[in-house]
Amino acid sequence: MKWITAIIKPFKQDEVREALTAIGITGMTVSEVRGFGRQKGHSELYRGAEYQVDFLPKLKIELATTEDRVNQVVETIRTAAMTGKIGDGKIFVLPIEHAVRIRTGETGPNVL
Amino acid sequence: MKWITAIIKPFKQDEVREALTAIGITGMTVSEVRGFGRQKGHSELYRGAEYQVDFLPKLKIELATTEDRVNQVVETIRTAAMTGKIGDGKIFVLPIEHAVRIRTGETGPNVL
Amino acid sequence: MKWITAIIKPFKQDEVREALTAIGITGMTVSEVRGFGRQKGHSELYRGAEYQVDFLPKLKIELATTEDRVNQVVETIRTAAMTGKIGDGKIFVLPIEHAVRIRTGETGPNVL
Amino acid sequence: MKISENRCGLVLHRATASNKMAGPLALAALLLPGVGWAEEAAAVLPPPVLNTGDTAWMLTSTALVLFMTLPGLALFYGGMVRTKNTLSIFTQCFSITAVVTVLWSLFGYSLAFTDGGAANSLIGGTSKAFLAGIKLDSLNGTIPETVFLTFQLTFAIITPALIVGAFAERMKFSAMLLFMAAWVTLVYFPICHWVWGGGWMMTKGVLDFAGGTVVHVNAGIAGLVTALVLGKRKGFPYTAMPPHNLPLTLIGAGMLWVGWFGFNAGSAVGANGAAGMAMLVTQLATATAALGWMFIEWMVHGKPSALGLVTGAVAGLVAITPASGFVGPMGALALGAVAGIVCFFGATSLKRSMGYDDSLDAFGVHGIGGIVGALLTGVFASPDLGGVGFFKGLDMAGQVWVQGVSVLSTGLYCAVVSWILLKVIDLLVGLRVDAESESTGLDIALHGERGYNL
Amino acid sequence: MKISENRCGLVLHRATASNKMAGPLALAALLLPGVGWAEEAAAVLPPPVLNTGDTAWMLTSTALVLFMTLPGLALFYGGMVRTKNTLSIFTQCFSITAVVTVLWSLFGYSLAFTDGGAANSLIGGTSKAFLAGIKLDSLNGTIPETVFLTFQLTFAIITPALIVGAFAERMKFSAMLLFMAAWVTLVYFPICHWVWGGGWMMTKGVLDFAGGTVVHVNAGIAGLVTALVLGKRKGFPYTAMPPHNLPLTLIGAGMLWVGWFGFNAGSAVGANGAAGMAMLVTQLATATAALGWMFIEWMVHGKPSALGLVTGAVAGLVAITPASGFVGPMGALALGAVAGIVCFFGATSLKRSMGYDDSLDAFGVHGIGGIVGALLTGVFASPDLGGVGFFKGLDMAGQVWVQGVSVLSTGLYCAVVSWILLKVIDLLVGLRVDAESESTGLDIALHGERGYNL
Amino acid sequence: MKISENRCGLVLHRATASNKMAGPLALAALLLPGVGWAEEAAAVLPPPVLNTGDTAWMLTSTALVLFMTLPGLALFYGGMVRTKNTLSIFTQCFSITAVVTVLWSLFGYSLAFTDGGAANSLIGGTSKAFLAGIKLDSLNGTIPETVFLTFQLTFAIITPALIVGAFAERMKFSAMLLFMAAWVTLVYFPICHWVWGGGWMMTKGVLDFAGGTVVHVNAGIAGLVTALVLGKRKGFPYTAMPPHNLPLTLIGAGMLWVGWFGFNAGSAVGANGAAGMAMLVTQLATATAALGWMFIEWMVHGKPSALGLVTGAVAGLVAITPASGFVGPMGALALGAVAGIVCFFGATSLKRSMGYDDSLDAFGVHGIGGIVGALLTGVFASPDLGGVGFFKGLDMAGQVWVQGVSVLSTGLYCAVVSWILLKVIDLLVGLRVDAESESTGLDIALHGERGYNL
Ligand SMILES: Nc1ncnc2c1ncn2[C@@H]1O[C@H](COP(=O)(O)OP(=O)(O)O)[C@@H](O)[C@H]1O
Ligand SMILES: Nc1ncnc2c1ncn2[C@@H]1O[C@H](COP(=O)(O)OP(=O)(O)O)[C@@H](O)[C@H]1O
Ligand SMILES: Nc1ncnc2c1ncn2[C@@H]1O[C@H](COP(=O)(O)OP(=O)(O)O)[C@@H](O)[C@H]1O
Repeated sequence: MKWITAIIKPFKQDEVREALTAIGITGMTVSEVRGFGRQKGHSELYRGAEYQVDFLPKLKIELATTEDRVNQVVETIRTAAMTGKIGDGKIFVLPIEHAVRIRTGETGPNVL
Repeated sequence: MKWITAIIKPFKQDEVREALTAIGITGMTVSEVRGFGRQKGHSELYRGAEYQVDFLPKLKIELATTEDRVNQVVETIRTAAMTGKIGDGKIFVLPIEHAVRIRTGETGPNVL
Repeated sequence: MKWITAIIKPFKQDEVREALTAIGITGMTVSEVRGFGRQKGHSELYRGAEYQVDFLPKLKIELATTEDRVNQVVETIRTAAMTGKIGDGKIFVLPIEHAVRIRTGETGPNVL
Repeated sequence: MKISENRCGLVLHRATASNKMAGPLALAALLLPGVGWAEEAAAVLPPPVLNTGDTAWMLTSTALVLFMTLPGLALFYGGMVRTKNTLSIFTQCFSITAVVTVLWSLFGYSLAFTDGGAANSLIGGTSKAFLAGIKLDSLNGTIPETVFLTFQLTFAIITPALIVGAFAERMKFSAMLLFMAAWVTLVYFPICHWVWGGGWMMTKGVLDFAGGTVVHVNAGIAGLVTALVLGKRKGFPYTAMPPHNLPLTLIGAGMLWVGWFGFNAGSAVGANGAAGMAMLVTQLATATAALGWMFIEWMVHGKPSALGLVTGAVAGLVAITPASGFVGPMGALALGAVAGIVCFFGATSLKRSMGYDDSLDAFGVHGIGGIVGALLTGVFASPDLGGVGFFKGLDMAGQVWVQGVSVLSTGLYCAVVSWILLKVIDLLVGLRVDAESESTGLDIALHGERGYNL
Repeated sequence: MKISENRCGLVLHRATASNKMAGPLALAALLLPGVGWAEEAAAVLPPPVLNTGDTAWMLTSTALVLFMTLPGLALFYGGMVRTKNTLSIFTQCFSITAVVTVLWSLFGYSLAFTDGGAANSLIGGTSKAFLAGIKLDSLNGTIPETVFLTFQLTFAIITPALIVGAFAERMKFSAMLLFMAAWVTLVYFPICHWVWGGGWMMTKGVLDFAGGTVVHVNAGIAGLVTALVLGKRKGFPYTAMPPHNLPLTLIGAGMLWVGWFGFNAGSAVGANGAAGMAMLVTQLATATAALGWMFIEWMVHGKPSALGLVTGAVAGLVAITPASGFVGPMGALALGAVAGIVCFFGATSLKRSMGYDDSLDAFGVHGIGGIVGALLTGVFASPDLGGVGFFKGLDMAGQVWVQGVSVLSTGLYCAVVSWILLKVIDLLVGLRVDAESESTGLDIALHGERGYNL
Repeated sequence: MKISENRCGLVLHRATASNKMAGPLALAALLLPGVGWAEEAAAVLPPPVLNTGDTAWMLTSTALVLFMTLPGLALFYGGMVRTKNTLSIFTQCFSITAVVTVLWSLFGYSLAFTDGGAANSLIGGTSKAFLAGIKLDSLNGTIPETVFLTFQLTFAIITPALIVGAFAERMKFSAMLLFMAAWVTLVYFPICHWVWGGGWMMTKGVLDFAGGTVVHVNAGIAGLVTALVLGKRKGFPYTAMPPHNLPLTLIGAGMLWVGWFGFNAGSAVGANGAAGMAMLVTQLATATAALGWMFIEWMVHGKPSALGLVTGAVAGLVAITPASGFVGPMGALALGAVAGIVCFFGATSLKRSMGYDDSLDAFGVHGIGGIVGALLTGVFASPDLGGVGFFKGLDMAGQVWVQGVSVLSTGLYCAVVSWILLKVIDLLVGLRVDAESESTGLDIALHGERGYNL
């Protein structure tokens, strides 16, 4: 099983969720994060002084999926999250060694 | 060393933390996340219109532990976080390759 | 490629970011988390009653980097985040199996 | 008849003082049977003097009505938008306040409240431009003219600020400033003159005690036109855009409710029986409107929402506004209930079926509520229903007809001029922010700030 | 004696006007030595006329007291609950306002403030039900009756709203609505009549200038009963339930403080020396109560908290309420300090040792503070301590005794009727939400909304 | 000249009543040509009686000015600091209110507003310490003395509270309490006496209607000294410290704006033409100052910010404060615009170039704005510019000179005494929290609470 972590632009949340639902993904966990990367931040004003904000609001989607679906999921997220402009984000895949559903104690792919 | 990520119901935070403390776990990191899964969201009202909210508030607990304690920790979280109702969440275990304590520079199991 | 997760004291954010930029790291993702560890919490007041707060605000920095830079990055974070007082936090390194840049579809080290 | 004597006496003072019928109450002079008496009495009445009690109440009312906009309305609207646009609402409300204040002192007050000579039925004159001739001891009736004009200014401020709700989350700040400056000049000042400054509606016998037509129908229609011309927000109506901070909205609602006592009871231009009754009926209509919306939402959607409850309350406040000098307590209870229920459908079914994006229901609540209130004023002013009676020579049908005419003329004039202004400004500077700014949010895109760094 | 003359003169006007002793100040007529003079003078005094200054202040006071509830109290309480229940507090406060307003106009005002004939010592009559006969020129003393009745309405609104603090985070909205409607009818209206409307407590000589007993003891006891009948919140007292948004609570505290000037100084029913002194002593007692709580918390817990400071302030406001027409400045300083310290223990040690879950300390602050204030009024009214003196024929011991009787009777009557009402409503619709709704939070479970989408 | 007669008449009443020139308006008696008339007339005028309208307005003004601090200023400042320090601001504002209230009743009012005998040009006496002799029927002019002294108290409260902005986020709470208690006693009470209580500045002819020098220059300079003595916050100016909750700041700004009507128009000590004009010019200057800051920020930084707009508004409110009884509408427009632009540079370039850490620009806005206002009062009071004229015997140059002297003396005296007090308190308890508390935040470190648990 694999752990997919995607950093995307926040306003893409609904599109990505719908695209994932469309390919049968039924679970994911998201959180608000702040990202630093190639995309420039912006300057903000405070009492007539400007200061630079380097961190931009991003959304992190984490989802566990089976080995055979990894490519499809990554591709789906990529397509749905892409605007073509800098700052679209990245997707990382990490290995999962073990998974448990709290409610039932099931393990392995059944957890998903 | 393993990285345990548990997604649980927010109001279970104290119970889980106490159960973990009881088995000698002294460190963990938690964050507020929003979860999408089998558990239905709810509808909300806005000026007499209803809309569906799919993401539910969840709590993510992340904790590093040694190989030999993984099962005990997973089982402890599971027991403490379980209500038996849908949406109780999942636990995932990922491999850790390296760990450092910032204060001392110690590495390996000593970090915990 | 490796996934570095560092839990640090929030007010160290700028120092760590600058230290990382100085060694050529151009991307990272941070989020607000709450930490439980050796560092004592504090007591808070509510209408003349005291209660214990165990979780302390921490910052989580996540960044993907190539194998050859892991040690340098870990060391840089450690140096910049260290105050020498309890609660400075930890750094964990996890394996990444696959990485994609959403904007271009590039994979591997080019993603960074 | 004691009451009408009192009120006409009051009006007479004001007319004598300012050599002009000005302000909401003035109408009463034309309307009530006692007016003949008032005219005779004028010969023997001493010249008007400052009454400290009336002045105290009008100073207070001025503060209360400004409080409705700053921070009341800014909170009410600012809590309802998404996080990324909350400061834009506040900035709009504060800057409208500043701009209208300046224009009012330069020419607005004069255009609205002086004699326009030949054109008087349409617009006032320029004799008080730059507030010329207004001194410490200038009176309007029993209060200093400075107080009267500042009180009226607060109405000129809140009216454009109400429009903000219709175009929230997508309009350029520069275009907004230009539009508002032009709109108060070409729409608000004239209509204010028509109804309260001696213009044609006043002569015709329209009953609009505190601004149901001048303020609410006017702002509501302008809002509708702006929403139509600007188009929908990106994602509307498919993406949910729930309020980012309802407690702010609820604070704002409380402030509007309380401030409205200054709006309605202040429109009596004195601390008298009319002010007391206006306060009482305002409270009653607001209560039944809130309950009306609450119960109907409970029936339709299964739950009574906090936002629904206070939206109903605002609908009631809007609807009782024109009526607050003319109806009795039981009429107010009925009027409020009707307003709460009608606005519920106005802000929901009507909007959905027509498909425009009136972001925060400026038209749904102020437009619809204002129309309901204006028409029902013609009903519940009836002495048989506890009211003070109709304009001289009118019966209920006639009064309702006049009310309808006032709504239609206001709506039509406002719609046409607003539409032209928007089109011209679109050519000049563009009305709408670009897609990226809209998605980033106006706070960072236009004002370089974020609402929260929690 | 100049002071009593003034005040009795004032009262006399009001009594003549309404043909009834109504309102807080009326009591003064019975209480002060100068009353004999007042009665003689009545023969020669002209009939009461509207005083614009008194009217201006009472219009303002009405706005201020409504402001205490909307949004003041809603904020004070709404910030203290957990995020998931904040809208439920606002909804309760707004809906209570609406429901009580309607009931007041239908029969509440009449039951509280008209002559009940044979039953008058217990309850008023129905002669003004549906606000019958109240016209633009009806007076109550020197102010329009509409203003007097709207002012009194704001007291009838805030009293049940205060109870909300005791049962926060667990009561059904429907049960809450039913309870409040029944409670104001069967508890508030009668007790209001007892003390201010000519009932038995008024005759007995109870000193309650602005509602220490009628409002605060009453609400505090009803809160305690509700907390006991409903039971504790899930997790209480083991789970910490810290306030979700203290800035909201602190805004609310500021609004309560300022609005209370309308509450206490408005209870003078005019812009006079009594109003001025009431405002001054209110400010003084609030200051020492805030400092009293702050310093004792600092000593006991090592830190002075923001919430403690403002809770002390509210305790002071509560305690000075009954006393604000009767004590002098130095008495107020002392009274406030005592209230701040006693309420500190009331909201902490007492609650903990008894084990009830008075969520936001409605009883701890309003009940205890009200009792302290009622009793100390009997002390600091003493002319030797700078006060205006006791009820005719009473000495300090006698006055304190009468004050104690009023507290006990109010507490007992309120407790019994509240308990019966709760039991009946529990049978009808159930009082408490189910466990899942409680854990989800009332905002989503009952109102279908979330407070924040930041 | 009708106007001056009115105002002198009014002043005369007050002088006769309190046997002392007290309060802002008193100055007018010395200043206007009609004063000779007033003195003659004194012989025939009846003794002053309570005017209910004046009293109503002053009761209201008192509530409005307290509202400026609680919760207005607490919000304005509290929203601008970082999350971890927001409660410390509220706690400071509330505790300052409580402490100053107690000191005012013990000796402050007496020192400021009674006759100091031989020392009268420097300080008042102790005849009204403990508010001795102040009864229900004590008058100050046409209002109860209780109202006058509570109104003046609200000025004594807000002045130290304004200083909070300069040392936010790093001062010990205990040191803050000691400093404020000492500062109002040794700085505010004397300076208040100099200008309004019969002291040397009053005699010299300083024009300070509502406290430009007494309140704003005074607080601004004290803030500057505190910022210098305490040193910079850790990280300043390299770390960005953006406001944690701008909506709170914007609510606060709205409340300040509205409350300021009580501040300025209330300083007329009655519901009269002077109050009306003060309200009008306050509104006008605030509007142009807001626009001034907005447009210059737009030019310099490319965007108009919400915080900029309201900071400009506050700058305008500050600057019109001394002038509000002396200038005309067009003068107010000009004065406001200048203030908005000058303060823009004061809070930005000046601060940056000097390098002190005036956290929330207490000096930048109140100090600079107060100086601008004080000096320009000497200009726009000119009858040629629509004002009421200069102090008897002075021309524009002379008046500006006197204004400058008042600014300098206030600034110098305040700076020296503030500096000494800070040094002494530093020795006693230490001024600044330790580095860890500063980095944790004052809320948890000093008050044991967190602002939000969302
Ligand atoms: N090395 C990295 N590790 C973790 N997150 C990263 C890394 N580089 C970038 N990110 C995340 O991805 C986001 C987008 O990256 P950025 O370089 O701005 O644009 P792009 O993805 O188009 O190359 C960043 O805001 C940050 O949250
Ligand atoms: N594949 C997944 N990857 C990551 N998180 C998941 C995944 N599936 C579910 N979750 C998380 O677990 C939570 C509970 O899952 P859900 O399917 O609703 O109930 P249950 O755990 O009882 O099966 C979700 O709200 C989500 O946060
Ligand atoms: N086993 C663990 N797994 C995950 N996070 C941990 C673990 N132990 C500690 N942490 C995180 O590291 C932070 C610092 O740890 P702590 O034990 O307090 O101090 P130190 O790092 O100096 O030993 C904690 O607040 C928590 O967020």
